[in-house]
Amino acid sequence: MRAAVIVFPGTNREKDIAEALERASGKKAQFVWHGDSDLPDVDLIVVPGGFSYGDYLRCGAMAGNSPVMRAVKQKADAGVRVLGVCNGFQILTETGLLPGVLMRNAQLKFICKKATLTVQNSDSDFSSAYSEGQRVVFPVAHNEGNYFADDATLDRLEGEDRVVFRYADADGTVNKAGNINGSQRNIAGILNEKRNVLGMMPHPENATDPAQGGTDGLGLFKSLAEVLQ
Amino acid sequence: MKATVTITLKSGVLDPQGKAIEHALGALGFQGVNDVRQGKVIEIDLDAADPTTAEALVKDMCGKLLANPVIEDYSIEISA
Amino acid sequence: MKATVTITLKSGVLDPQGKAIEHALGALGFQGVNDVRQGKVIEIDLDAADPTTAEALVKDMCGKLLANPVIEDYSIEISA
Amino acid sequence: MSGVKMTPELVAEHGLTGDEYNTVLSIMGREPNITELGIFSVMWSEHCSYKSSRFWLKTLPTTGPQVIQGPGENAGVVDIGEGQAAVFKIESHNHPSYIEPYQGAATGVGGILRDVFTMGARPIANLNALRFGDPGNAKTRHLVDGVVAGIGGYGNCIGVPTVAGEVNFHPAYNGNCLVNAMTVGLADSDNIFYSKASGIGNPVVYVGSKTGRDGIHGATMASAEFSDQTEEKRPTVQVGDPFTEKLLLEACLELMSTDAIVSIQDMGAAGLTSSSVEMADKGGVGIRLDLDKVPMREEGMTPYELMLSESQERMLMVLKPGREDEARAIFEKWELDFAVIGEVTTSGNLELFWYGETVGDIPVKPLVEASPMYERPWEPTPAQAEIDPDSLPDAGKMTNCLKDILSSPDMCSRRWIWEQYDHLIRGETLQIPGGDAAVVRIPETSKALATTVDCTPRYCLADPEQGGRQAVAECWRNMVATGAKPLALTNNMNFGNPERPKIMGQFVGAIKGMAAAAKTLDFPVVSGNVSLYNETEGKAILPTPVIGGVGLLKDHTKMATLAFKAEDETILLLGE
Ligand SMILES: Nc1ncnc2c1ncn2[C@@H]1O[C@H](COP(=O)(O)OP(=O)(O)O)[C@@H](O)[C@H]1O
Repeated sequence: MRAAVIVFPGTNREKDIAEALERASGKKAQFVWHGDSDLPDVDLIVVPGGFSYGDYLRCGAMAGNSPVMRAVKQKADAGVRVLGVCNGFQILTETGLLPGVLMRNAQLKFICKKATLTVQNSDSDFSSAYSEGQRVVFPVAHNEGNYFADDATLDRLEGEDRVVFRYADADGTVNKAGNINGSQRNIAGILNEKRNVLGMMPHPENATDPAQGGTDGLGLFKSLAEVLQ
Repeated sequence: MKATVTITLKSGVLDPQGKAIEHALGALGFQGVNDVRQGKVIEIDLDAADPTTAEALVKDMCGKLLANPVIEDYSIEISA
Repeated sequence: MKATVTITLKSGVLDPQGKAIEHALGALGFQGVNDVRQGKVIEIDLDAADPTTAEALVKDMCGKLLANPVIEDYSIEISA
Repeated sequence: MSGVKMTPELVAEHGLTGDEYNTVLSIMGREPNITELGIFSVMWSEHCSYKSSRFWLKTLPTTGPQVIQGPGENAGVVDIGEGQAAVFKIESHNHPSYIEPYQGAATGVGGILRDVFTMGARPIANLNALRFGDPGNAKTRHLVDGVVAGIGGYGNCIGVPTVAGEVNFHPAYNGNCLVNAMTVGLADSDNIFYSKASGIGNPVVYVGSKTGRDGIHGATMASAEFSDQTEEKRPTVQVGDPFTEKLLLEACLELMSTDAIVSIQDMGAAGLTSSSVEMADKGGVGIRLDLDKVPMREEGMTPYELMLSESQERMLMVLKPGREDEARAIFEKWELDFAVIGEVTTSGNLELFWYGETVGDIPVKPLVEASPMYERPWEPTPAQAEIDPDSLPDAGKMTNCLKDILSSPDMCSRRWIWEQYDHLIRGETLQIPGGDAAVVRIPETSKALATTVDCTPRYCLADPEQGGRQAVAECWRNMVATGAKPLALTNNMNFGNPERPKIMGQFVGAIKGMAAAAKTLDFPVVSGNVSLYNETEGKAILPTPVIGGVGLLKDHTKMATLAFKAEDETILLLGE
């Protein structure tokens, strides 16, 4: 699996994700500075977490409208897998690769904790190592993770089976109590129509090593490594 | 020329910040507050031949960057 | 009655958001942008006998909660 | 500017006493101009000169085989083996946080991060020690909210995990909260950067954000007692820009991986003044600055304002000759300002120019050496009477007491706070907040660092010496409880007005206790900060000597954690 990790000014979780990719695939990812003109020829492009451009104006707005993201969009249209985590998810929605928007957490606070999710859908290149309905624990760390889209969009996402992760309570039940940030229909991660782009708020990369207190996140990277070997 | 862009959440989109302010005003003893909404204002000092050109330019900025049409509305005011 | 409070950073106070927007507009190819400042706008729907009472009330809200005079200025507009 | 007339009022406004001003006159051999007066004022403020505390700080143990750099630089440095070093310091941002809690706390975090990465270290952990007034006050809630959001806002954005801290409440902090921030960084022990300027003719370079009129006189503010007019006076508080600091961090570390830098110093409180003076003084050289070349944010700024501005996210460096272009390319890639603003000279003076015209000329050595040092009168804190248990009101049932304790603001869970801090970023946090000490793994080794901040102000009030000792011991124990060997400590001495013998007595007592414990435990002091005049209308805060510690676990797989692990395991109680 050849993977590129895009680095914007203010990106800060690139190390975490690169290590996770290496743990799952045994291969080192390549960092790509946003200003570099060409994207390398890779199987997977990752837009990592952080505060691109300080999260000023709107999270992901400035990065989402940057030249490199236009190039990422072209690659995505050509079928390259794209993974956006946290700020990366925000950037992908701003770029238009994914529908909806991430709003400020309902409780108006930054929230960093281990969150329980359920895998809604194991029929994707990002989640094939999980079983449907599996309960997993990934850390979250965000201020704007509250997923919003209009009802038609939400219905479509669900109808097309494009919701991959949902927030759940500790037992793995998808309910209000488990919805840590107010996201519509507990949505934590979604696919694009062609199912080659995944955006998600939680950080699977911070659950890939026993020393981090859990390895539930490894499955996501292993799924990718498996299809993209 | 000065452009003032006011960006507000579309009606129907929940505004937790506005709600929090409303709540805090109540806690401070202010009465009769029915609703609070919070938005952004962006002031741009720019060179443009005339107000119409300026407005067109700023509209383009809103479309490309300043506002997110999924949840936000915007209005533009131009002054000299 | 509707009150619109516009809160901006005092001139001279660093506005990192404004600077970043200015920079991003430049990167998107917009020219002639000399300065960008970002502020907040708070819209309050409130019951008040008349505009003068409303303004006094909102001024009090600004002093107590909405703005921090150390770094921010505010202006109030009242409409029916 | 040069036309401003020196008057006793102007001198007093700059916080200098009559005696101090006479020393200025004798150093200068003439009347200073306003810019020069401003420089003396800042350099001799309590905040920069440690005039009330220096005498006592010298009594602290600061050496040991593990110590690479003790107090006197931007941060302390200790050896952690395999060619690596831990770099750390704590710093207060008390007064600004009271006035603008979000920005005050945020810029506090920004400042301490710069102190650590200036030394060549990548920050790997942030900590914070907070003290607030009565939790029933609306003001307290406002401060807690703002301070916590500000600490998180800055640390989360720059991408350094905030892994530990402490919070207390007491009415003595009603008018004066405490915000102490600590950063731990990781460096190669053969690539530590210092502030000593050298190399006649070497370029002096300014990098980072532009200079604005931020917090002019902030350093003097941090040294003056609060009055009810302070809120009226509304001094400018700086706004933090963690995004720019992240760029500055990456750009500095990138340049530090070359050998282009001779020395580097962050512009903290007292900005360009203290950084240039310290660099020149340490190197025994002069520095010439062309102030018109300083990147400016606003029009019409004066030399006085440029020298005193506290704008954040800036650094001053001396480069090797001919390396400017290489350095400029790195800073421009990170979209930061870069300007050659002067050079190292033989004059021994700080020479300031404004479009070619001299606007200041101060001999550096006397400016630093003649800075006042006071052995202020102090009274020992009287011993407290022992409390007779029978005199206490009946506390009722044990379970009720337990409930009271667990629900008290000082004892209840702090989860609400630390969940607002990204404590997991970098993926190396092995013990998250909520335990004894936080533990952070060192990448690509089997090592980890344990770190914690501790102080119990009510002990310090009752008996400053015991309180000082206890704080050191608690910090030590917290690290030992994770399996770490404590290496060294940093401290933040937060006290009231040192001109009052009673308060000075608390300070002296705490230093004595701290020194004794540090010596006994072989736990030297490698850095620290002093914050005095924490008073409002004559009411002082509780004496609060905060101790921050760093310890080493050679093998993190042997780390101990807090939780009981399984049923039927034996519980042991150790100690007296
Ligand atoms: N309480 C203390 N104990 C030990 N060292 C201290 C103490 N207070 C200050 N220092 C040392 O004095 C020097 C100056 O501190 P400070 O003015 O806080 O630095 P800066 O201005 O760079 O933030 C530093 O080296 C610091 O470690």
